[in-house]
Amino acid sequence: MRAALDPIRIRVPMSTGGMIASAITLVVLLGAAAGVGFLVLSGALDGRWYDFRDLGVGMAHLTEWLDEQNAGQSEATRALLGDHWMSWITSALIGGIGILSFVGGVLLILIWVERRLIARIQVRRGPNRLGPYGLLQPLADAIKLIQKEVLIPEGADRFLFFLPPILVFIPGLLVWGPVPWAPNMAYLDLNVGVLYLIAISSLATVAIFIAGWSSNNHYALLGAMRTVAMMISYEIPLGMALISVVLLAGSMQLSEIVAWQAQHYAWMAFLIPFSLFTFFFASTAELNRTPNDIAEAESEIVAGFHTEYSGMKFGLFYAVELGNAVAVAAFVTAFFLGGWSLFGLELFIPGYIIFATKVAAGYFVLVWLRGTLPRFRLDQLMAFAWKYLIPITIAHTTLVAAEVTAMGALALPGVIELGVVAAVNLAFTVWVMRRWARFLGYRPETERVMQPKLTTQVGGLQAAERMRASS
Amino acid sequence: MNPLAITLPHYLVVSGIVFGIGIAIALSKRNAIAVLMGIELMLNAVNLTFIAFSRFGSAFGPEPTQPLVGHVFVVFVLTVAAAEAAVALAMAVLVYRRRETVDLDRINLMRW
Amino acid sequence: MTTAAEPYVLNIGPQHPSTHGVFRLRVVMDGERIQDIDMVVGYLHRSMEKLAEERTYTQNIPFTDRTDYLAAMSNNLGYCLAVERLAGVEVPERAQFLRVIFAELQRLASHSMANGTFINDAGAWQTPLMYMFREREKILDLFEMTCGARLTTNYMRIGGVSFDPPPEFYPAVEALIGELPERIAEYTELLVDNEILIARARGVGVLSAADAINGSITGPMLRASGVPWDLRKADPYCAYEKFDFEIPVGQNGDCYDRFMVRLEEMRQSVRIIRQALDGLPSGSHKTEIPLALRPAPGEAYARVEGPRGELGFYVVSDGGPAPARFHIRAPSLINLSLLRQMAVGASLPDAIVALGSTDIVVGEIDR
Amino acid sequence: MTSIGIAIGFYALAGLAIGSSLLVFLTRNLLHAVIFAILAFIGMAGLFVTLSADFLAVSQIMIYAGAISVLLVFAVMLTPYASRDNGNSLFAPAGVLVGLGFAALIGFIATQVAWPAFTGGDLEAQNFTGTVRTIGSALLGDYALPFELASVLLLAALVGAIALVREDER
Repeated sequence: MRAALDPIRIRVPMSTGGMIASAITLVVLLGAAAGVGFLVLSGALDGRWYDFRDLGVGMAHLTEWLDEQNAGQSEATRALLGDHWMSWITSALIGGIGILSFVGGVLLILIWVERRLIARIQVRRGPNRLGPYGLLQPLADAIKLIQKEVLIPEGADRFLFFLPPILVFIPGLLVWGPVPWAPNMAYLDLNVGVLYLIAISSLATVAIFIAGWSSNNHYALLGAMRTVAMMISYEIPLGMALISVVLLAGSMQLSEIVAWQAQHYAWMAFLIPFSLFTFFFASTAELNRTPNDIAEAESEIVAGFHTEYSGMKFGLFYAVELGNAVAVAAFVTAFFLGGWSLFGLELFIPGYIIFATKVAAGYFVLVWLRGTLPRFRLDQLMAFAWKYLIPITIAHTTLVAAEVTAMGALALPGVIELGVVAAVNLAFTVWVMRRWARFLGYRPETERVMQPKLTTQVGGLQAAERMRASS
Repeated sequence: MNPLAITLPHYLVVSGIVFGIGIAIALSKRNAIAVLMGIELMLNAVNLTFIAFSRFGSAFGPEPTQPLVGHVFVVFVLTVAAAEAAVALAMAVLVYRRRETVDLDRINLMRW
Repeated sequence: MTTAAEPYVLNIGPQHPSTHGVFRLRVVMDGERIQDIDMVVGYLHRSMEKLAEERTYTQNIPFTDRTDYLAAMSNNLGYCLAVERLAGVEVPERAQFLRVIFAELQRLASHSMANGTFINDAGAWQTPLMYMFREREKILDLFEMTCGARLTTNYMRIGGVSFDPPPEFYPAVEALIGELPERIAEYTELLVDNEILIARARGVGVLSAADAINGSITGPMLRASGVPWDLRKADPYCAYEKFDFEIPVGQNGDCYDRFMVRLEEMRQSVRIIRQALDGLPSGSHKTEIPLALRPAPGEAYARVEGPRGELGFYVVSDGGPAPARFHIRAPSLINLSLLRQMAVGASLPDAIVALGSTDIVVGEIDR
Repeated sequence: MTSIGIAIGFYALAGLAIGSSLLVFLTRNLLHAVIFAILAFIGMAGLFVTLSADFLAVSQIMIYAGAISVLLVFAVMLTPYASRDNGNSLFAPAGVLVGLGFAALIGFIATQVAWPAFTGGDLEAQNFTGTVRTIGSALLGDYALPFELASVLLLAALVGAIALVREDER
C-alpha cells in the first residue's frame, strides 16, 4: 500500500536553519513539559482556578465566587431570583457557548479533514486551493449553500418539509451535553446519561422519516423507509452494548463511567470488546455511514431522504451527519476508550486534550471505513442486526451481568478480577461470533474467492458445459 | 400566595387539561390513529399525576416511607402504552387492508 | 382478501449517479423489490449510422471514437478492419502489432473503468474507482503521446495506424506494464476478498450459459457465464493468433464473476502487450491508400473483441466515396437487453449492481 | 418548590404540552397532528424533569417521542388516502363537552382539596442522587411480579402485532 501514495508523497527538504529552528522548538517544548511536570508533581495546581488540566475546576471557583456575590444582594432580589441565579446563568451560558462553538468549529474544520483524508485514501489531493492547504474550503461551501435557493418540490407538504432540518439539528446539538471532557468538565452530567443519549438519538428518527415523506419523491421515501427500519433495528444492539458498559461501571453517568475506567486502569474496550464492536457498527448504521450508508446510497437512491433538500437545508443535514459522526467518536471514547484517562498521564496532560485526541482517532476510523468499504444491502443489514447482533448481545449482556455479580461476591483484587473478565469476554466473543456465524450458515471455506478458469479453447454451449463439468 | 411557588395543584390542573383534550380527541376524531393519539395523551396526563403526587407526597420527604411507588407505576404505564400502541396501530393497518378505511364511524360491522 | 401494497414507478435516470450517462430505467417497484423494468434509451442518439453515409470512409473514423468513448481504439480498429476487408487493403505487420498493443491498452483502460464503477455502484465511495483511474490515466497519457488525443483517439487508419509511436513511448509502456501486475494485485488485495463485496455481488444478476447465449450477449459477461468465447481466439484478427494468452471463464455467471473475469483479462492483456512489444517488427506503419477510397460495390462485416464484447461493423459500398450503409453492432446495447432478466424479482440495490456489472456505455447504446 | 427556574420551566413546558395537545385536536392534517403530539410528549417529559423524575423523563422521550411516534407515522403511511385528514365525527361536540367536563372536574378537585402541607422539599439538602436506583430496586424487589408480567405483555404485544399485519404467504 505504500506504493499507492507514492505519486503525491510530500518531501520536506530540511535546511540548516530549519533544523536549528526545530531543535529550538523541541528544547522549548521539553522545557515547558518539564515545567508542567514539576508544577503537577509539586501539587501546586491541585484545585486552583488556573488548573489547566480541568477547566471545570476553574468553573467551580467562578460559580463559588458568583454565589458569594449573590448572597450579598438584597433580600427582595434573592426572594425573587433565588440564591444561585448568577452562577446558574453564567455556567449555562459558558457551557452552552463552549459546546456551540466547539461543535461549530468542529463542523467547519472536519469537512476539510474528511475531504482531505478521503482524498489521501483515494490517491487524490483534496481541497487545496482556498486558503492555506485549502482550509477555507468549508467556509466557501457554507457560503455557497447559504446563497443557494431553497427549493420546495411541487406537492410537498410545506410545513412538514420545513421542520426536519431543525428537528435533526437540535438532537445533534443536545447529544453533546453529557460528554465528559475532563473529570469536572461535563456540561450536562446527567445521572441517566446513557439513557439520555439513546432517547435523544431516537428523536432524529421521526425527523428523518418526515423529511423523506414530505418531499413527495420516491427516492426520498425509499431513503426514509430504509433509515427508519435501520435506526429502529440498530437501536436495540446499541442499547444492549451500552447496558454491558453500565453494568460494569455501575452507573449511567458518563463521567462516572470514565472515572471507573480511569480508576481501574482498564478501558472498556479491553473488557468488553464485543460491545465496542456492536456499538461502533450500530453507530455507523445510525449515522448512515459506510458500510451501512444504505439510507443515502448514492448509487441507488441518489441521496436518500434529503434528495429534495437544497441550499442551507441540505447544509444542515450534512452538518448534522458530520457532527453526529464526531459525537459517536466522542461516545466511543467515553464509553470504551477511557475518556480523559490515559493510564496516569492525565495528571500531566489536560483531560480534554486526551479526550479530543481519542475522538480524533475514532473519527479517523470512521473516515477510513468510509473510504474503504462497499455498502451492504438493506436486507443483509437487517438480517445482521436481528439474526446476529441481537442474539449475541443478549448472551453477552447476560455474561457480563454474571461476571459483575461474581465480582461483587468474590471481591478479589482488581487486577485479577478484571484480567479474568477480559480474558473470559474475549474468549466468549471470539467463540460465539464464529459459532453463531456457522450456525447461520456462513461457510467461508466454500464461499472463498473463485478465480476464473483459464482456457485457450473456445466454443459455445457445449464447451461451457464441458468446462463446468471439469471443475 | 407566592407566584413562584409551583405546587401540586399546578401540575394537577395541567394534567387535567391535557386529559380533557385527550378525551375530546379520543371521542370526536373519526380516524383510528387520531383516536389512539388522544388515548396516548390521556395516559401521559395520568403519568404526570402519578409523578406529581410522588414528588409532593412523602416519597421525596425527609423520611421516605414508600419510595417512588408513583414512578414505578409510571414505568408500567409506559410499558402498557407501548404495547397498546403497537397492537392498536397493527389493527388499524389491518382494518385498512381489509376495508380500505380507518374511519371509525364506518367500521361498524364487528366483522371484516 | 387483502389489498397488497401498491406498486409504484421509480424513474432511475436520465440523470442518476449509476446510469453512467443519460439513460433511463423505468422501474415498477413493490417496496424494494423490482416487479418490472423498462430500459428507455435514446437520450444520446446522434444518428451516427445515417451521418456516416454522407462522409468518406476515412472521415467516418472519428465517429467511431464517439460511440464507445471509453474504448475508442477498439472502435477505430473494428471499423478499419471492416473497410479494409471491403476494399481489400493490406496492412503492414508493424501496424498489426501496433493495433494489438493499442487495442489491449484500451482494454486495460476500459476494464479499469468498468471495475471501478462497478465497485462504486456496489457502494465503495469512489476509492477503487480512483485507484483504477490512476492506471487509466497513465494509459491515456500513452495515447496522448502517440496520437495527441486521450479519449477520442482517432488513431487507426484504413491500412494501418496514423502515427508510429514516438521513441519515448516504449520506455513508458514498459514501465506501465512492469507495474501493472503489482497494481492489479493491489486491487485483488483490496477488493477480491472483501466480505461485503462478496455478499453484494455473489449470486446477484446470475445468467446461465444458455441464457447468455440466447440473449446473444458477448464479451466478459458471456465469459463470466461460463462460455469460453473470445473473438481473439475464435476469429483472430490483426496478429492475435501469434500471441500466447488465455481467456478467463467464470463459474457462476454472477456479478462477482464478471468482476473477476475483467480483472483476469487485464492480466492477460498485460501478457499480450508484453509479447507484442517484444516481437514488434520494423517497417512501415501504414499502407498508403487513395484519399477518396472507392471500394468496389459489396459489403463487409468485421468484428473485434472490444472491452464490452463483440464489436461489429457492417459496411456496404455502392462504389462511391461514402458507405451506402453503415451499421454498428454495439455490445453494450445487446448486453443491456438482459438486464430485465437479471433485475426483475431482485431488489433495487441488486439491480444497480447488475447494471454496474453490465458495463454499459451510453454513447454506444444510442450511437 | 419555590424557584424562578422551576416556575419559568413549569409555565413554558405546561404551555408547550397544552398548546401542542390543543393543536393535535385542531389541526386538519393527520401528520401535522402527529408532529404536535410528539411536541406534547416532549413537553410532558419536560414537566417530569421539573418534578425531579429524571429516569421517567428520559424514558418518556425514548418511548413516546422515539418509538410510539414512529409507530404513529408508520401507521399513517401504511394506511394511505384513508387517513390523511384529522376530521371530527358527529360526536365532536359531545366529545368536547366531555373533555371540558373532565378538565373542569380535575381542575376543581385540584384547586379545592386541601392537599398535605408537604410541598416538595429541597432536594439538595437530602443529597438527592436521582431516582434510578430506587426505581430499579423497587422493580426487582416489591414489584418483581408485575415487572415480569410487563415483559410478558410486551412479548405478547410484539407477537400479536406481527401476527396481525403479516401478509398471507401465497
